[in-house]
Amino acid sequence: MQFLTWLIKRLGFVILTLVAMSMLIFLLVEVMPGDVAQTVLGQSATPESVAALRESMGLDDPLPVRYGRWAGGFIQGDLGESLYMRGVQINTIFWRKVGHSVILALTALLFYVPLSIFFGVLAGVKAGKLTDSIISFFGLATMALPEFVSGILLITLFSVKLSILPITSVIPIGQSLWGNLHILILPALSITFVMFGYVSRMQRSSMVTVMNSDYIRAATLKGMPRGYVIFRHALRNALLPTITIIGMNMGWLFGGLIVVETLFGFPGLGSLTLSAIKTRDIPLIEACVLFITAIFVFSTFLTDMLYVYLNPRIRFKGGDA
Amino acid sequence: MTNDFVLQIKNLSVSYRTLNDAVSAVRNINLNVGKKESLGIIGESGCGKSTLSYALMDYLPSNGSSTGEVLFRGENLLTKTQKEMMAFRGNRIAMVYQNPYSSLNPSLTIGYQLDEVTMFHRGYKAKKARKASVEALADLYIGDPAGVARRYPHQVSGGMQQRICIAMALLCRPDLIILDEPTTALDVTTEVVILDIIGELKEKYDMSMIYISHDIGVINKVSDRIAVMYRGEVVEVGDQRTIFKHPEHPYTRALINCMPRAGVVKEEVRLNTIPGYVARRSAADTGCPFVDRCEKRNADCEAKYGMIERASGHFAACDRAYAEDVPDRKRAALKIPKVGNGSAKEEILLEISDLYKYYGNQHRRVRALDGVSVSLEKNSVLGVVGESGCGKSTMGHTISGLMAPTKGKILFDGIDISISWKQRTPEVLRDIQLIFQNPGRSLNPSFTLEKIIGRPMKKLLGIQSREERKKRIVDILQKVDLGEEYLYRKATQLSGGEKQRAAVARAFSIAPDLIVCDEPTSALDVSVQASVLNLLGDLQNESGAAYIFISHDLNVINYISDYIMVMYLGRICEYGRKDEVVGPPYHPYTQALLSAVPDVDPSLIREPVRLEGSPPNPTRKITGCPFAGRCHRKIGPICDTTPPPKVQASDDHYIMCHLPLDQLGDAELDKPGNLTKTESLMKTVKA
Amino acid sequence: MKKLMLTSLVLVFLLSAAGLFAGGEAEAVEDKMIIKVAEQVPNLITPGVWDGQAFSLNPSIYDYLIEMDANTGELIPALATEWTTDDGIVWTFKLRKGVRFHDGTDFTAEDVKFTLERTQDPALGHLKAQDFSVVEKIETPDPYTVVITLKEALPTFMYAMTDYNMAVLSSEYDYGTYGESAPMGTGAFKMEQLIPKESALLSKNESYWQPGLPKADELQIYFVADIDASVSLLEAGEVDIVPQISPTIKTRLEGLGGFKVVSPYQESRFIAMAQDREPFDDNLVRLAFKYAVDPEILAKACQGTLGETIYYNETPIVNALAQYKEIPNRGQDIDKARELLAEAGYPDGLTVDFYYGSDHPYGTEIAQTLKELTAPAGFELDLKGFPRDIYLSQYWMNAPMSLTGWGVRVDPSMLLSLAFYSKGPWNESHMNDPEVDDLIDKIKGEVDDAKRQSYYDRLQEAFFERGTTLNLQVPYLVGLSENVKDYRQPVTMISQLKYAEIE
Amino acid sequence: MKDFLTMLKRSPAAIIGISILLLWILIAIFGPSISPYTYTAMDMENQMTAPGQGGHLLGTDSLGRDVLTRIMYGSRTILTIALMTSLFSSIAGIIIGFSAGYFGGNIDTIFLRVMDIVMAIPPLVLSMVVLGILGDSSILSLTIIVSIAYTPATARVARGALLSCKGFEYVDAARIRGENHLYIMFVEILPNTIGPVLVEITARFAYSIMMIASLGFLGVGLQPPTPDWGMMVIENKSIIREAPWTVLYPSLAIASLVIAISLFSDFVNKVMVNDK
Repeated sequence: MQFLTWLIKRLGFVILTLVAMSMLIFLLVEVMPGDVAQTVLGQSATPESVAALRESMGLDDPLPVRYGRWAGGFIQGDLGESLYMRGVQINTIFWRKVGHSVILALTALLFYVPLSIFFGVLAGVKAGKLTDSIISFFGLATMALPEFVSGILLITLFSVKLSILPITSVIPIGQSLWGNLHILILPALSITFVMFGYVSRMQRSSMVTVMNSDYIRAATLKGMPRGYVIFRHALRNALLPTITIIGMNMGWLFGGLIVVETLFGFPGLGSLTLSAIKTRDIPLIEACVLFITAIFVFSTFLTDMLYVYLNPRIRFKGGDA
Repeated sequence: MTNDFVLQIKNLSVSYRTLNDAVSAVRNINLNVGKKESLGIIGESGCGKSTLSYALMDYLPSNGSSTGEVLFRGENLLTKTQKEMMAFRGNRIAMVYQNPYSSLNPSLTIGYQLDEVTMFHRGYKAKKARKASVEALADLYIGDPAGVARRYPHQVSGGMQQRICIAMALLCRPDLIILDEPTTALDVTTEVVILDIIGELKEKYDMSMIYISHDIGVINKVSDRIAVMYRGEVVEVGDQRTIFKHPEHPYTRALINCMPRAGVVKEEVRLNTIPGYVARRSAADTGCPFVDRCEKRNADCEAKYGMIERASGHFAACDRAYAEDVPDRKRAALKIPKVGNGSAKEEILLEISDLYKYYGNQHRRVRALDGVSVSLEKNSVLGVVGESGCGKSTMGHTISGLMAPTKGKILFDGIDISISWKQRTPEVLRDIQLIFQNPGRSLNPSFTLEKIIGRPMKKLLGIQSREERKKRIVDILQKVDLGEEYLYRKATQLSGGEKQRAAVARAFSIAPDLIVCDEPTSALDVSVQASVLNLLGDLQNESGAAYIFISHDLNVINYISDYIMVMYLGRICEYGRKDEVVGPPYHPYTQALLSAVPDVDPSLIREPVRLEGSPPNPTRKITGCPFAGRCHRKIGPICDTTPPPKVQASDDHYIMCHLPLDQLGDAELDKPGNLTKTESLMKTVKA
Repeated sequence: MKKLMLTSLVLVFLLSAAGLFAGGEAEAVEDKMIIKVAEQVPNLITPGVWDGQAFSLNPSIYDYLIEMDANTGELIPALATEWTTDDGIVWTFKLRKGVRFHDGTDFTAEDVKFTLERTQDPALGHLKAQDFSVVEKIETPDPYTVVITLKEALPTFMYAMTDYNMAVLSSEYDYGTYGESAPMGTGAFKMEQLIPKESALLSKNESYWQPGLPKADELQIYFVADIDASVSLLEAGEVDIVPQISPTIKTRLEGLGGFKVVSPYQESRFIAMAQDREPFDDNLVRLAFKYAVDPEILAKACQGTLGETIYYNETPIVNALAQYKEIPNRGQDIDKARELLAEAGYPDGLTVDFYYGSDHPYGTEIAQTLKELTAPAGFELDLKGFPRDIYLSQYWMNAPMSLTGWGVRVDPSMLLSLAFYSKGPWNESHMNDPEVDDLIDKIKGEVDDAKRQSYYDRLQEAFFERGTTLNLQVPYLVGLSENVKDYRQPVTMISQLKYAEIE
Repeated sequence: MKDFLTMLKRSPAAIIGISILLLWILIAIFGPSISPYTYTAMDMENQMTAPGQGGHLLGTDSLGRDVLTRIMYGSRTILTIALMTSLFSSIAGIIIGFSAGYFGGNIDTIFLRVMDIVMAIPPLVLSMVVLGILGDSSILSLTIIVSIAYTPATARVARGALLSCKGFEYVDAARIRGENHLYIMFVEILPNTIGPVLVEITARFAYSIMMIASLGFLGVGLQPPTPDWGMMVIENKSIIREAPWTVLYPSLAIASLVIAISLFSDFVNKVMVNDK
């Protein structure tokens, strides 16, 4: 019951955040200098035609009205019409790219989560030893490389020198991403590079904290084998902060996707966002940014739930004897 | 005899490599533990007692190394591999730690953590292991053991957690159990129960035991023999009474004498102090570890230093405890007149009436203070004693202005100060000072003592000249035995005792009328505690300030106070002059507290009153007596439903109890209604 | 933990394997002639509204009234079979019969009328609005005849029909039905599938009016924002045609073998100096700037050679056109430039804001090189680079100095009246020269070729003396795989992929 | 300070980090003045020359500009912007985070919610959108926007640092001495949060460099001819096969600087936070 109340409260907050965020994004984009109608009509626009377009786009309405119209459309699943590709409903292009990006992000997660947890735990268990130093430095180095630098390195190695993976992540016409999963590898690896350092360092430090804790000492002095102590006693507690980090960084991951997708020409949300920004396609920018933030909000929410599920201290809060 | 030893420690030394040098944590220790014997190890913090216990388990951090032998039934544990040690740890040698909460894995159920022990060491299958675990919990008088096994550690109370840890240690019926300060984190009334259980189970399972503590009183209750450790060395070993009555080593004697204990009060005895503090010891440092602080040292004492059997079974590294060539330092008692006794009443300085303080919101309201009325005379010390959560600190904080009370009035010199610091006048802020429990936290680590002590002077006394302030600071520093050279030291560069002296200096630097001392010595070692208590006594006597002295330690309260107030769950149980409170008639709770306090002198050990369970949830609204739920003298439903009346025992001594005065004496203990040990344990099983 | 590690390794392996199989799958397709193109246009195809129509997509879907022969530069009939005028005012176009739109409807004069009238729709912002504002009325005496009456004589009016913005639309055209998601015309290819910002699949129009065309069965167009990505697709054999490559890539492709690079035409980069504001209101300053420029360096910065791949002159007329008059370059002369500046009252030099589209090909190179080149003479260019669309919508036409890309107008008079006539709508340099205005008027109305050419000659001299523009001609380069045959793209910039085939 | 040096001696990683960082600072200060070229100077005789030839130590790019000189000038830009953003965001973060954490209650709740919302937009996306729409990326606008984008994160760190000190009794001692809030926050508490705050500043420094490089890469960062490392990478990406040095060296510069700062930050963390 208590959990349900918590869940409802939390969900309410998620919705509230999304509403506030949509306002923020709307304001951010709408308040920017430059006239949308002018941008659409471009160089040849006469004042009359600009005014006509403003009128037909409803740009002269007061801000709240415009926000209401925009947000109302969103709720009904109508993302609006692209400014740049006139007449194109954003819905018709948006979800395909989102799907691609989600697949890419999940692939990257599949790469870096096990890798960084494994090496983070290893470094944490071997804290202070050579293994630890090597893993830690490697983590630091990969974390320090911006995605585009590691991406270029990967391209040079796998595509130029070895020629085993494509430079560009283009989906051949008439095929879907599922038939071309190999184009995911390099982009996912470049994300893995950055995230690996971040997550493995987190995992290491939480593992070190846990391994130095009283209950690990107690478990060892109960005569439990080391491997057992690490897996049964330490890992679960040491994973908790890492899970939070991974969840909290989902938004960040999608931010990183912009760079990676641009570098590899991957047809996803990230490259869509950049092209929307470059073409000042305001409805599309709004849709992209709102979606990226929504991913963040929901992944935070899911992380919280997972955290609660894994952490009996929170799960049974208030259930004291 | 030798073959009977469960454990023989031979020349055991442990050292740690640090960045700069090697630190010798334990050195050259020789100890034996016989079958069914209980060895107590006493020492101040940093003396190496915990390191010793881990060295016995061959469990040292990676920068530690040990030499010597640890023979467990003839097998040298130090030559075993970690894998081989698994068969000993938790199986034949088990350990219980100071902090039960952090020693239990928060994300595994209690049952799981118990079961795995027998599953590994005995090869039990899950069902059988659980059965054994439930039995072990029942052994510890834990009610609904099967239910407890399904819970997580955070769902049970601290006392319960420690019982679970003990049950875990006993699962495989070890030959030796090592208890490392197992009750230090617990309240005294809980401690009593745990100590009882430990004693009982040791007999039941024929175990040998090593009990480590900084508290001689506790050690006395559970040990046959006592080893005194100082800076990594065992300086004296002997049976309990010999160590107390006839210590040979000056350190042992000094340590015993610096503990406040029953019958030791400021009017009569000045506590012994040991100058200086326990310094870290480098591996290169040899000779007598105590020589720097020893009052009894002479020119050739170091040459004769060495562990020698001074009497049968009594070993000591030095025999100069009572050496007469260096006379005992004079420890003249303060000339403090006993208050009350017929002498003229002082003016009232502080008057608290019907004080309430609630925390939290409507859903979860904690009643920290639940109607407290008390007054304090000028130039007197009111000791406030009670277990954790009784509201004593909250009271101190409302008086000092950290928070405003929810309801009620505090009159200070006729001014209403039932408001928080935000609204108080600078004069009131100046006249009431607060000394905190932990000086490491109450002195800003970034500042020098000049700034720490000088700031209140500037702010509250309005002394703008830095030179002027400096002069005064040096004066006050000298009063607290800190030299001028401390002026520019930062708080982080001081030892615990020095920090608390600096905090005392800060409080006194602006000549307040009232000082609230909130557990000022409980974070300190006994030898340092003594000097701070002496200092507080001296300064109070000298300045004429009044104290509200808050502590959980009845011995300390008894030593320093003029009046004592006993609190339970936000209410007063008993109030009166010190000698009246510690003697009959008592409130049943006072009686329980008094009986539970471990005493330094083994001959004074009393049969404790055993209370049921732990203090109830403070969020519950209490209609009757707050203590009714645990009271060994409970009369009946009246205790639960009606607030107890104020029974006036003398002019300034009253007890809040439904029982008539004549039934609140000592003798009543043995009357029917008081439980026997086992009965009381059985009654504590409330889950 | 090892398990996790293993799982992830297996995953990597599986993904790679999946990729290999996917690679094989593509080859299994039956024997169709497929031309694959990768270009940077995101997808935009609305005719008349954006430059991107010049890329492969629009010319393949739509037809024009008149086409240009890519080899000879002659006008050839397309949807119009003939066009006549007597005085340059009334124009009669005869239309091709039997042509059908992709939806099966017949192509008629109504469609032409619709297409032309659409240029004047204010809500659309048609790029040709100015050019066609000269149209007085459009009549359709029969379904295959269009009679256009102009407000004034315009002997070269037929050239306007070759512009890429003038793709002939069905009169039923509107955004909702035939807009960007389902474009439809009479062109050689039909749209099969369009994924905006990703790719387009076009198939052969079996009932195309031109017998034997198109040669390919299928046209695949990838919209790849990054030119390097496109080139890598070309190198990997994934595509056959990549337009708008840089000279460096040209060198690389030629070195690699298996590829060829063609340059169907040149584009202009106009460096405009606003005549109505300081400092370029003074012709001395304009001359000083002209003397400060070393065209050879400029050409090198664009990775070409002056006179071979890059051309430079001081008039807006490109050297490929017959109307061009050869005037030798004045050559760099820093001292002279300083002198002129001093004479104009700037002995210590001066600072000018220079606006340009930073993501436009050659934009950054030219801007940075100009800054370097003219600094010794005392010019300090404050570079203001913006993404191209921002530059065009916010700064262009309102800058003291700017750099803009211009496509080639087959008829220079169109360009002149647009960009150098004092009342011209795109007069970016705010040129206001009575003689030039007069010459432009004369050129537009003159029917006699020789006379017209003499006006052109005089006009170019005037530009050399006091013009407001520098014209750098840069090559438009297309990278092709070796087996592409007959890639055609005349100076109208319209690619004619219907002729192309894969060997 | 002495402890600091002692600790430093024992930490080879930190020595490497600090040396590289110092080297870059020296390069930023003196590099441009010892270089025979300016960052826009074009050597048309030497377009895309390999490192070491034609008097160009690290070669030239397609416009014949000296790569080394551009990297040296670039270090100036990137260090300045990164330093300013890390300082500005830290200062703003401290002010906001301290106020929220100190006053607690509703102020804190509102603060947390607002920060949650702002943080939900990844800093890169936020900066990109604003810079992209503004279309004008000067050093100033870049600094302001990146600072704003990072402020929620630093505010959270500052708030956490304050909360870890707020419970200390020296704060109570100051209160019942009648000190005002500003004194308590900035005189009593601030010096004790210097550890985590410094760690945050240094970490932010590294992040800023990556962010600025990434923005440059995406084409919404600084505009040419400003020698920005990220922009150098993207500018020359198309000639990576002909002139790999034009991409490689700026990439290495970014990587080495970020790694150096990260090593330094780790060290600060070790000295100032973990040891306490």
